[in-house]
Amino acid sequence: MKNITPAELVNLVEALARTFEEEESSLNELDSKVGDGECGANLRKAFRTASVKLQSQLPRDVSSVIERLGMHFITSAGGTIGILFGVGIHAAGKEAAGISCLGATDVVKMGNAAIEAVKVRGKAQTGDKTFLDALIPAVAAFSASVDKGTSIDNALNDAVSSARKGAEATKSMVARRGRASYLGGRSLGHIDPGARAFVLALESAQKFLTGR
Amino acid sequence: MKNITPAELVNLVEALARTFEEEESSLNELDSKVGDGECGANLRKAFRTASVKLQSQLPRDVSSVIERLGMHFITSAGGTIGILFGVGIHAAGKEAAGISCLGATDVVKMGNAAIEAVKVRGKAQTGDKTFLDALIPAVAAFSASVDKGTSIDNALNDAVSSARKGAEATKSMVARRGRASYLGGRSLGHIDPGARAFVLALESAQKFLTGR
Amino acid sequence: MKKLINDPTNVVQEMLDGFAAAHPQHVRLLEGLNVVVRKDSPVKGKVALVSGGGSGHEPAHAGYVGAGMLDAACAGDVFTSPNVEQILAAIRHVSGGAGVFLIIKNYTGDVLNFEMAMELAGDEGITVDRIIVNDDVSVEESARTAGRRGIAGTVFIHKIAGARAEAGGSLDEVKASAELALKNLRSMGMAISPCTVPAMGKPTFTLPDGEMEIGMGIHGEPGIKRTKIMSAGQVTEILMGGITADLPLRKGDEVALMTNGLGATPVMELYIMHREAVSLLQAKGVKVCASYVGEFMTSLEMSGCSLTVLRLNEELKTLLSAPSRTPAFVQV
Amino acid sequence: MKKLINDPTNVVQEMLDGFAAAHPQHVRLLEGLNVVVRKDSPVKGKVALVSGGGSGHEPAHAGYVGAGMLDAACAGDVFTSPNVEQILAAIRHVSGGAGVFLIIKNYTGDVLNFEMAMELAGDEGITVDRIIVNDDVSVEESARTAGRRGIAGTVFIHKIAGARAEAGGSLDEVKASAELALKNLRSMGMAISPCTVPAMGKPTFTLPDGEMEIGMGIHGEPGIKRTKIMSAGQVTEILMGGITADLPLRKGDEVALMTNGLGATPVMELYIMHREAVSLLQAKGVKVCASYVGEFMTSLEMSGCSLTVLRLNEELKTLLSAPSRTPAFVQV
Ligand SMILES: Nc1ncnc2c1ncn2[C@@H]1O[C@H](COP(=O)(O)OP(=O)(O)O)[C@@H](O)[C@H]1O
Ligand SMILES: Nc1ncnc2c1ncn2[C@@H]1O[C@H](COP(=O)(O)OP(=O)(O)O)[C@@H](O)[C@H]1O
Ligand SMILES: [Mg+2]
Ligand SMILES: [Mg+2]
Ligand SMILES: [Mg+2]
Ligand SMILES: [Mg+2]
Repeated sequence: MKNITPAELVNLVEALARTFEEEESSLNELDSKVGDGECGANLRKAFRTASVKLQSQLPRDVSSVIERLGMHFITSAGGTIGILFGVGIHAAGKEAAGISCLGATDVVKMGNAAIEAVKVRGKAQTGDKTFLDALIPAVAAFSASVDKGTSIDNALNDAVSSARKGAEATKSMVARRGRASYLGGRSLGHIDPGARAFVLALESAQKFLTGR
Repeated sequence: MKNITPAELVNLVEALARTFEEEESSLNELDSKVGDGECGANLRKAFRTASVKLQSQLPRDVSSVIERLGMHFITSAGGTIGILFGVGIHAAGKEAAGISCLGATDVVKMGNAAIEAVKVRGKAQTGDKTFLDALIPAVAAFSASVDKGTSIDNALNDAVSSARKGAEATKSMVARRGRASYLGGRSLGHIDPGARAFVLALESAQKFLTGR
Repeated sequence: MKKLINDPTNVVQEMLDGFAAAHPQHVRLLEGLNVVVRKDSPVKGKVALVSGGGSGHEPAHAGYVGAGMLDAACAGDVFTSPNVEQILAAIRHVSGGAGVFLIIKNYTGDVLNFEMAMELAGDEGITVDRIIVNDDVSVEESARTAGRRGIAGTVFIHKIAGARAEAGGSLDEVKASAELALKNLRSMGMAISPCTVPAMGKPTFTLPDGEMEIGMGIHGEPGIKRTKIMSAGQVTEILMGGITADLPLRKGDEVALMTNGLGATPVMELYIMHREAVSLLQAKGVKVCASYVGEFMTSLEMSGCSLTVLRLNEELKTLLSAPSRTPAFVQV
Repeated sequence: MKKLINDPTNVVQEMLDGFAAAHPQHVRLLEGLNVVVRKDSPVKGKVALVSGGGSGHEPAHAGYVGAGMLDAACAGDVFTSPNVEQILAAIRHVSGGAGVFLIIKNYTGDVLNFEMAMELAGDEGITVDRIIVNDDVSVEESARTAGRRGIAGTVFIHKIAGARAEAGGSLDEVKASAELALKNLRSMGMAISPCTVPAMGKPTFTLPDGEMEIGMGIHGEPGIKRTKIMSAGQVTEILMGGITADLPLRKGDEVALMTNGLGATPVMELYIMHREAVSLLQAKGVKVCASYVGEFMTSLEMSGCSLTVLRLNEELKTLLSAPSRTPAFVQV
């Protein structure tokens, strides 16, 4: 996989914006089972406005694209998923600061920084039925692949399939954080919309990156 | 047909109360097509409370039973059908004042007095799609039968069948009075609930009178 | 039927009990009569205002009993005019010696019962006068109908007449102000879903998905026509079109505007409708001096709304803005 | 989906336009931000109160902006917390030098966004404190959940904190009064029909005929359990049972009682529920000193209601009865 440029990253955000336009109603639907039915709407709007904002003024380097993307989500997305995605993205961007050419181990560090930041803000853990349950296995799988010395493409593949499995596994979790936690046992049997959203984002990113 | 006593008249009111208990929902249903769906409820309550009131203190003569029944409807029924039935009954009772043994021609006079009083209060005419369209033909038929010299039983029979026809005919009338008039042409095709109620009352009275 | 009630035949009584328990600073009940009166009634020397009608229109009319508006509200059964006994008792109770003024919505049942009570009260020596409110433009004004209905605009009549009475106006003056308001008052409503009379247990009509009724009354009765569902902007154009066809408004006119929910319309939607109505009026150069958005005259759990325009002059402006303290209409 | 709206993605903006047009004597809008502020803000030397949350709960929170209650309300998208930008702009705008107090309903999104804005405002040198309202007893209080939700009782916090601020209380005093109220505040709700987020176009859940949900939040999310539909009396027993299990009330206690409609419940039914609630409390020897019946914190067109009890002491009584002039809460 070749190195990503700031301009490509901005295009990736546009690709993500399109993904969430397409998937808005499927995510709203998932959110209506365990929450209030607007998780998809929230993400659609956040990615669309982010893409518009980034396109209006191209940052110099990759880390500042990511940081700005995170900042946009933090300050203007509202809701839960918006600000927490923002917290994660922003932390990842900070981790990437000063690195002109992102390597596989940088990506692992960024992923872990994102996980840490989201945990601190949201006070959720593995198994609480949140997007962390897709994000954490994805980063772990990526990291393990990289440790085994596979290509970044393969590592990304592993990350995507682990994220999918992680999201699927939220079905059998009882929510302990966020709005779904009010449901107690009634949250069982439904995929967490945030986890599903993370899978969609990752799949979309993979498609974009490998399709370049 | 034998002469009616005040006590029998009170029993007749009880019979009417039962009729309107049974028919409440069918009348509400008719009223919901052209009005507000409570014509049956109104009459059920009015006849039930009337029966209770009359049973508590038996008046001396037939005319005062009728007058009191009318007064009860006027003062305590509320709604449209309640007070207008009351106006008619009350006028009929007044017409009967001083007559100890009601003959067929007295009944005709009472019917006409009722029609007049209702017309004055409610400002409706024949063909306006109200209970007058069952009451007027019923009184006319009764009167014609009596004029021909038939028995009071036969005259009552004629009255009932004319009332039925009259009520049926309201189906093809456009309402010009009461709540149904707001509907304009949309009131077509439905029987007027008040006319139907008058038929039910008359049928119930006939059954009671002939069944004594 | 899904309702938060106990016995369907007892809803009015229980509602009034809850109402009296909630608002003891404003009102009390006349025992056994379903009549709500001002706590301090009779108010000596003041013209007393009596209104009422079938129940199901809450907060009308009991919500408008209090200082600056009504002295009594008579609650009939659901959608059934109160009876003569109730109205007569209310008149007797609130009469403070300066006459009693009845505010009657123009429905056959209400008119018959209120006027009968008025005659009987007159026989007892109480001076009674009345206004018959008919603000609903959706019904054709013609000899072929019972005439226009009284709907949400009635609340403005309560307010105007109430302010005049509170200010010491005579019975004639109260009536004159009420009539002036009525001359300048128009309303029109629509519904997107029907309501269910508790005793009946099912809706008075059904509205298929994607359809709405225009020119609804407030009794669950069908409207004057049925159309495909439209946007808030289009609906407002129809309602405001009906109103202004009958009450031509000119550049520079000042009005009060009420956007009234029929019972199940979210507050959010009422404000969206209100926005449309204000901008239509502004586009005509009409100034909206006072806005009232909320549930003022409902139709059980009907979903939909009505718009009411009251054209103002100095007198009406003063009376409308006068203070009032009632359960559903507090103005400082 | 049947709604009186125009574009589903524009409902909040249009609603606020209508709101600002309706209530210019109380509020104005911060341009482009979906923030409603007190007309005379910033009020110099007064602690400023900021609240808000997702939209769909109207009249909350904009309806409580005005003298004696909030200085600003931030409106998020429907059921979505307002963003940090909005909240920060509101804080900056209303800050009158005596500190800013945030009233946050306990939802993950609201807490995250309000607290982030609070941190940023702190960095700018504005003293900000906050209370997190969690009055809903239907959610178990445990480490296994996000904690109890804030629902209709939040309006009492606006009122109590607002009155203290209006009376010149310091930031700490305002917070102390708000916390005292919160300690004595409990709510519980139920629904008989769901609501539809405009952007989603269909209900978040369905309730078969004859069933109801107990322990609803105010976001169309399912409740804690589903049961057969019950009478108003039985429903009240469940709700009041949940409340008093958590806030034991003793003979002689004094309370304020709010019976809050969720959006589509007829006023009639709210008063019937209120009657039941008052008599349950009276049976315990508890005195209901103040009643609030109506729509205070809704959930779009959800049908159902919540009960809120605020146990009073002298301080809370005085603050609750203090005057307020806001679009949805006028008290003299
Ligand atoms: N404390 C938390 N930590 C991490 N993620 C969370 C937390 N709470 C909720 N989430 C995620 O947020 C998603 C819901 O987002 P959103 O619909 O914006 O929330 P809401 O409508 O409840 O404010 C959930 O599916 C979950 O993945
Ligand atoms: N002006 C009138 N004269 C005679 N009968 C009338 C008049 N208006 C209405 N009615 C009768 O009243 C019936 C409806 O009664 P009711 O349901 O009590 O009226 P509402 O609910 O409209 O007050 C109609 O079916 C009609 O027969
Ligand atoms: Mg959500
Ligand atoms: Mg009727
Ligand atoms: Mg009626
Ligand atoms: Mg949400």
